[in-house]
Amino acid sequence: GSGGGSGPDTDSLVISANAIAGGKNEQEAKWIEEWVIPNFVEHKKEKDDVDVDVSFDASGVDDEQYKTKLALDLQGGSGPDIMNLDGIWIGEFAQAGYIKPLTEVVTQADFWEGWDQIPEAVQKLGSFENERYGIPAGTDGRVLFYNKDLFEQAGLDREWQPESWDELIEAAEALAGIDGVTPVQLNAGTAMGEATTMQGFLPLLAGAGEHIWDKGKWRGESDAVTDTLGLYETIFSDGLGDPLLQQEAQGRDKSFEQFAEGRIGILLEGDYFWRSVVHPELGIAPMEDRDEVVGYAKIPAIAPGKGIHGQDYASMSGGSARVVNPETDSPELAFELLTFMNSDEALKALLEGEARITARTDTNADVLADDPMLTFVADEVLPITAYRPGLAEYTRVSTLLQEATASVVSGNSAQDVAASYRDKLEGVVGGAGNITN
Amino acid sequence: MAAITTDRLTKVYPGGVRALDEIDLTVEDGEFFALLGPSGCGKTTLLRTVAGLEESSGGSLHIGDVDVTRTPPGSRDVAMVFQDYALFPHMTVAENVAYPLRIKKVARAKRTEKAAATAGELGLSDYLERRPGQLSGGQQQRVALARAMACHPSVFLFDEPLSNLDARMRLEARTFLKRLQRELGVTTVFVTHDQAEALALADRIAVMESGRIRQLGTPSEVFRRPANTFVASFIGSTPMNLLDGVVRPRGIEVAGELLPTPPEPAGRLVDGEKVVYGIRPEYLVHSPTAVPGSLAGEVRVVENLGHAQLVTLEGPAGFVQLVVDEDTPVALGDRGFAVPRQDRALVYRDGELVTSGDPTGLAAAGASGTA
Amino acid sequence: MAAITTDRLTKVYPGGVRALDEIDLTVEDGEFFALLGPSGCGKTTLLRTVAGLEESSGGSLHIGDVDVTRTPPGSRDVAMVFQDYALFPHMTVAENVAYPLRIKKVARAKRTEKAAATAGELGLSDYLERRPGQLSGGQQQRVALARAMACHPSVFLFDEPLSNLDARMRLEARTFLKRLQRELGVTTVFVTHDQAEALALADRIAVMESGRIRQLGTPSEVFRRPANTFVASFIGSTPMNLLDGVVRPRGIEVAGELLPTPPEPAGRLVDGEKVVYGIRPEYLVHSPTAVPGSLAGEVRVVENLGHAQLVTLEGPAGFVQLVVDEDTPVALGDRGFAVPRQDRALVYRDGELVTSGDPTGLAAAGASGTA
Amino acid sequence: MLLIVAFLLFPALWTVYLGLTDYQLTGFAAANPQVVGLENYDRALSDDRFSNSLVLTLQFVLGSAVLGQAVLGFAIAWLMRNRVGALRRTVEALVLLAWILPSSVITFLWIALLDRDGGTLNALLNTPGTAWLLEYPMVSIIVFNIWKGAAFSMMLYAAALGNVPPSHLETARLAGAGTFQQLRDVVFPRIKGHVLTNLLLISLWTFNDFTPFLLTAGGPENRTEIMPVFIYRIALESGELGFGAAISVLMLLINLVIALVYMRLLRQRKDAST
Amino acid sequence: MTSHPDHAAVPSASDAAPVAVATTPSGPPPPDAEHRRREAQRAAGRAGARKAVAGIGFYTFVSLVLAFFSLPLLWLAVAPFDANPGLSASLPEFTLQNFRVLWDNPYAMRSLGNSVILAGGTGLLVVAFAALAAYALSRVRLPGRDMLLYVLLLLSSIVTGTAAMVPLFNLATELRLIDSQLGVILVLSGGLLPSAIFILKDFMDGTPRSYEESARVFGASPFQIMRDIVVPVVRPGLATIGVWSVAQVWGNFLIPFLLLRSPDQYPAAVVMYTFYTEGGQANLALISTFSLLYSVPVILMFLFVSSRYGFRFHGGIKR
Ligand SMILES: Nc1ncnc2c1ncn2[C@@H]1O[C@H](COP(=O)(O)OP(=O)(O)OP(=O)(O)O)[C@@H](O)[C@H]1O
Ligand SMILES: Nc1ncnc2c1ncn2[C@@H]1O[C@H](COP(=O)(O)OP(=O)(O)OP(=O)(O)O)[C@@H](O)[C@H]1O
Ligand SMILES: [Mg+2]
Ligand SMILES: [Mg+2]
Repeated sequence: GSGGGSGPDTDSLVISANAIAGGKNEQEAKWIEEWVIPNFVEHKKEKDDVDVDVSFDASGVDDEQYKTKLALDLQGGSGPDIMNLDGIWIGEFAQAGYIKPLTEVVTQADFWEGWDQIPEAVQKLGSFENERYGIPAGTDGRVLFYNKDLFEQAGLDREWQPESWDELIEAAEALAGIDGVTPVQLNAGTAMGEATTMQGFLPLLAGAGEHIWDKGKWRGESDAVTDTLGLYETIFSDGLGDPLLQQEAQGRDKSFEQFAEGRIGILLEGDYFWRSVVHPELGIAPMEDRDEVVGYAKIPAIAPGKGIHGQDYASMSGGSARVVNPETDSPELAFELLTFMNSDEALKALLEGEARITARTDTNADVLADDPMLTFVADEVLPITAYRPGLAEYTRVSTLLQEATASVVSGNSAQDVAASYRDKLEGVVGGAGNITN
Repeated sequence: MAAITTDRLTKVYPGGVRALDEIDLTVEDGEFFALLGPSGCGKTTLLRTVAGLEESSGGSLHIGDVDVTRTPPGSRDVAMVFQDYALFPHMTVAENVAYPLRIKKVARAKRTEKAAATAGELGLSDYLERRPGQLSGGQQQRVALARAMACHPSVFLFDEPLSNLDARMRLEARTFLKRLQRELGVTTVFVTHDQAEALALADRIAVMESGRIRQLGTPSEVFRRPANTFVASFIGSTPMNLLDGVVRPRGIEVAGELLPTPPEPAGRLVDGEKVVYGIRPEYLVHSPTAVPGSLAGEVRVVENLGHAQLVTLEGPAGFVQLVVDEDTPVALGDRGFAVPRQDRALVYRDGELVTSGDPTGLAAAGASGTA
Repeated sequence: MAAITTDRLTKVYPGGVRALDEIDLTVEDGEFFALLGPSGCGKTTLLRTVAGLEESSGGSLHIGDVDVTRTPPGSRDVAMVFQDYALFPHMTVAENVAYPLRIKKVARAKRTEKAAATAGELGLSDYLERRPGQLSGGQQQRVALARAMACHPSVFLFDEPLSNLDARMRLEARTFLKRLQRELGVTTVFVTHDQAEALALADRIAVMESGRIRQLGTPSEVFRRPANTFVASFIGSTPMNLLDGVVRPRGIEVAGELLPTPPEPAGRLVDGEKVVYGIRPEYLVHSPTAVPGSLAGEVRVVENLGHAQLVTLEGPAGFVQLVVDEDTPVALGDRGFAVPRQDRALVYRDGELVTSGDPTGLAAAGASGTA
Repeated sequence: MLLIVAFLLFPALWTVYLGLTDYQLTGFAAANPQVVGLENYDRALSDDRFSNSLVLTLQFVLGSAVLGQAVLGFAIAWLMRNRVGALRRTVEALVLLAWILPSSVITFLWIALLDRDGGTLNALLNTPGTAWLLEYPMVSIIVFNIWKGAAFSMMLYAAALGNVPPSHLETARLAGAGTFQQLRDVVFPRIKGHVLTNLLLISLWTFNDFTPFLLTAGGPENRTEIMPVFIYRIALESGELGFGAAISVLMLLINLVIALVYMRLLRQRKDAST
Repeated sequence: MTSHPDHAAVPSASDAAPVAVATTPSGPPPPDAEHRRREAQRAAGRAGARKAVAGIGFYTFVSLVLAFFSLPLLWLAVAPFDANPGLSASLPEFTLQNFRVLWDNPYAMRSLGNSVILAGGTGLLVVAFAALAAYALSRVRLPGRDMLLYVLLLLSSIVTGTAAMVPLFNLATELRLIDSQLGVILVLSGGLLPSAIFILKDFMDGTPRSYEESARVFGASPFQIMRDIVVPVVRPGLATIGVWSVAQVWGNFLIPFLLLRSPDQYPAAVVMYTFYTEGGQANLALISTFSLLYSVPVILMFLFVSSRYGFRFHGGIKR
């Protein structure tokens, strides 16, 4: 790794990701250990006849904790050679000088043929201020999941695609008639953490027509912000959502459990929910009849055509990027490994035939074919999706948004909450000059 | 004031230890009564059962005419002074003395006054504002007494009240205590393992051994005529010499020497039977030259008793101790002869005193004699 | 074996307490030496300074011919028995006794054997595998002794070795200790505040008061001729009567009664001067009828001493105590008269004994006499 | 000693220094931190969240440590003082178990216990649907912390009660004193030193206890955002290490005040007993 | 018993009757004897009732305490054997599958071993250093020694907090203690020592000096005194501290996570976090099972220590 290889003859590299065998993101961990490393070593041997020594620092913790550890490593001038960073960390790490644009680290950066396979929108995941810092590893999209059985029970169609927030509310009101069922689960509050922002406020805000960060400024008390909070108000004050669930530390887990038990009608989540939560075998809240019961629909704009860029629908995407540590001893080799990990072949090996949205269009075309849901996301959602700003302040803004939704859920009016959100925002982003309405 | 009567009072501790074994005892009204015995014999247990701090496992207990067997300690009208005095270190002397009154909800002014008066009687007036830690052992003991006296109980119970004092203070406190009890006239039971203390202070003594009373009587009864070898070896500032002997027609043969039979058991011994011949060191007269009917030996230890000497002779009868006048020269290694005072020698058979058959002699053990 | 000599030995504690004030003292080789005095007089400090546990603030200390003033305790070849015995609670008796040998790196087999032998001498063979907590007080004391003996030191130091035992055991242990020291012949210094213990055991006694030695002599010297009123009131199982008097041509007037002047100070008293007339209770003879030259009073307390009685008279001279034979009837409230044995009365002027000017009388205080 | 200097003194002082900077883990401020003097302190003292968390922490410490652990621990120690055998061993073992189990495990136990839907407590009390952690968040973490920490107080007081001479209690009983009077007049004055040691340690520990975060994540609506949770969020979730360090120092100062109060009481006792 | 006016006066010395004459209690009892008897009986009755109430109260309280302390543990006993556990302690669908899965996990079992190393190492270090320091502090009269302890205690509260992670991390980096279990042990020890010293000092203060002094007179060196006398005598205290610090380390996540690199070295506290999904959801089946495994060693240690060495405080500041 950086700070000294194991010898003059063999270069050594360290990969780090928040993944571990037998635990969190097990698949990725196994892939790195069992596929990437041996294949890359062999590949180098064959190609250049050099021995490389690649190792993997596994971990399986909260993202914040993983981030903290990486940051501590990097500020001390050490750290792994290749690391997985969440897309939104790119900015703050870049600002701190922990990572550098790929072109500054590696001469060959722009000449990787894989770039062509990654859509512009997805490339933003690994970029900051129009510079590429890393290669996106994968992405996702947010949709509305719903329970077809419950819809039928409520007298609604099993196939559903709302076109506006009003239609969403209508469906919810119909669901409200069923005993013991929460019509909508819209994440809110601080206990949900980033899920509130990412699987709640931000996609809705995009549907109301705005980005939280635009042209160098943060959104304050804009109409779209107020409207979005207004939707929360409608849902939670009319008994369409469960306010208490939003406050529980394990609220999100419980919402999954409840959805799987057929006690929630509509749920705004990412495709992760489909793959890892209600998956009949691998899920943590498995639904044996997932394919029959769980429906999905794009998140509607407040009204048709009122979403960002005049869209009818909106979504948000996240995902991580793999980055080269600028302090690495062998940047070219590291970049070679990085591109190796992002090759079509490698990604397919990672998925082992399982469906999952990758950053590469060529790969997606093959692997998603069998999964209608993920195809749906790749084809219909990704083109309209948006990304969070990768800035150091974002975390704190996100916290403010969480607090704002919590405040609405507990009964304050959207108007008042929006105003007080703006006030607090000033303190967080360094004054009114950085805020726009 | 009240007498204390126990009837087959028994205490068995949870572990199964039978600390009191059917104790029958009457402590007369106004009497100064000592409980004496070796460590672990049940003295403290008896005292605590009287106080109500331990519940009896059987039998009954009266104080005055009232059956208090099941009465809680606070309602028995007794006061107890503990071995460590149990003075509350955070309270001043005045507060300590007034404490029982405070618990009895006596008004502040009244109790301050009463406490000051009681403390004054015991010469503590100058120390009222001090804390126990700032007092000498003797003063502490008086504070504990004052506290016990403060609410005029009908019975005082003392558990080894003097054993924490140093030798000199113990003597002073002893005299003081005796005088005080005489003046107050309150029924008092006190526990000690120091026979000298018991002899000096008590009107009557009960000598206990493993939960039973082995002898009960006045100090001189107990001292002069211990009812059994246990009491004999326990009482006396120097323990009684207890020598194995065999009854012969003209005396008792001890280690080959024929000692004259004491008058009392004279007619009650059977020729040839094995007995124990008991004689106190104080009643052996020293002789530097051989005398018939004496115990011979070599001087092994000489201990100075102040105005006298305690001499240990080693001879055929084993170790024999005798008290010799301070002016009599005795040197280590000398040969010496100890001549018993015949009227003070006692004979024990199977551990029990052989008496003239006079019932008072036997009655001393078990029944409550007159004081 | 070795003598102990101190030369102006001084110990000032950090707080400024002068616990030893220029002590000059010689303990002869093989002597059994007692340090006696009231609580806080510096006895323990002196012992600990000899052991090396306290560093002296001034003066010097020799054991044998070696100046050990600055030698660490482990190298002084002394053994100390603490008041609480300081037996290691986690070691068995055998391990405790063997501990000094272990420190001296004696091989395991050898030290086990030696420890067993020493313990055997003290009758502890049956308890070798027990822990101290499972022993009675007397047994514990013997273990502490055995441990001290195990490495054959040249000096034994005992700090109140008997004070944790009950009254009966104390007597037995006393005799045992005396015999043991006699047999071993090791120089022994022991601390006590019990004068009876000191008199009974010691070859010589040093009586201390606030860091100074007030008298030094054999037990009978100290008992019969206390050099000052402090020692006089401290020594004796019943304290000496000290009565204020005025010198008259034909005797000493005490509370209006003329008592004959003792022979010794006779020529050294000035007519009309104030003195203190000292007489032990043992040397006062009781008379139920008035006798000239006697102290009169009413019987206030009678304490049974076993074979005698201690009677307290209250009269014009205040309280006077006397020892009366057990057969003499004395009742409370009687009038009694105490006749001094003239040859045993002492006279103190300004707290110091008035002597015949015979140097031996004075020499008892301060210089080291013969054992 | 070197260990203490290296791993205690040195990091502590460094933290104090960090508190004077605007250091952050990421972003521009990570690249070149500026010394901003007392600005962090200024910010903290005028921050509602700080004062909120201070008030909560004081409630938490007072409720769970001073009142809860100390009182429950004492009560158990007092009632068990004369007992021997299986009952006492069982009680002590259970109480101690709560103390030694890792906090990440016991939080799961409590989440399961207090769960809204299938929680054992709701089943027992027949109060289905009560979300204890939401409706009574502070009470919940206080009870939780009592459960978790009572063992220390229990052990300490058990030892302390062993030092109360029975004769003192009995003197009071003979005078007719009831249990309350015995505690007030005899036991408490006697074990004051232990009480203060106990309070000092458990207050300090509780003040620094992060475990409630695992139970409530500071919520709902920051209603359980006690100081360590606040610091965790500032330092770890927001990466504002300078600010976090400053708050740590403030926390230390508050601890100091508490310690001084205790020591004052201690001194009073010392004066009183000589 | 209320006061009795008729014997309030102390008889003067002059009218004290000779005690030898005993007054036999014959004839009718004095007028207030009847009153006293009733009073005593009533008191006895009241006491009986109060005792019954106290007995009921005692057992109620003990039952409540037992329930309070055992209820939460229920889940730990049930969930690991449940095929599909939720947060409710319901009757399980019995399975041992969860244990199988953990057994096959590459880190789970090993992490328990690592925890033992870290906790054991820290425990030993803390016990050893705390014993030495507490002994020194207890025996040496240092001006301001108590103050020093308090200051250390307070500083330890900073160092165990989150905000000190940068200094600790950089310190470990400088000392090349990253990815070393020793580093974790040292850092953790630093934070635990003050409390440990504080508690142990009480034990030391409670040990009679005469033990050491008698060993000194025999010529024992300070080391020998420590080894032969002090350590065995304060063993319950050492055991307490040992268990306490082991429990502290056992549950500590942040420090080992930050300072260790290779998952092979992770202790159980860190590995426990791996049983969450990429979305942060707990895999309750594995977590409950692992919780049980994770708890067993500390419970065993506690049982061992408490049966072997006793588990008691001497406690309290003695002045
Ligand atoms: N609380 C208790 N539980 C069980 N056994 C006890 C208890 N208290 C005393 N004993 C036992 O009862 C017996 C009598 O004890 P007690 O304290 O009355 O003796 P003592 O005569 O006062 O002795 P000492 O002179 O040592 O004070 C002893 O064998 C003792 O071990
Ligand atoms: N470590 C110490 N620091 C300060 N003063 C001390 C210390 N030890 C003893 N003293 C004081 O020195 C004086 C002599 O004490 P020492 O213990 O020698 O008396 P003692 O004759 O052995 O008394 P006791 O019979 O009570 O044991 C006392 O006034 C005591 O308060
Ligand atoms: Mg007793
Ligand atoms: Mg002493």
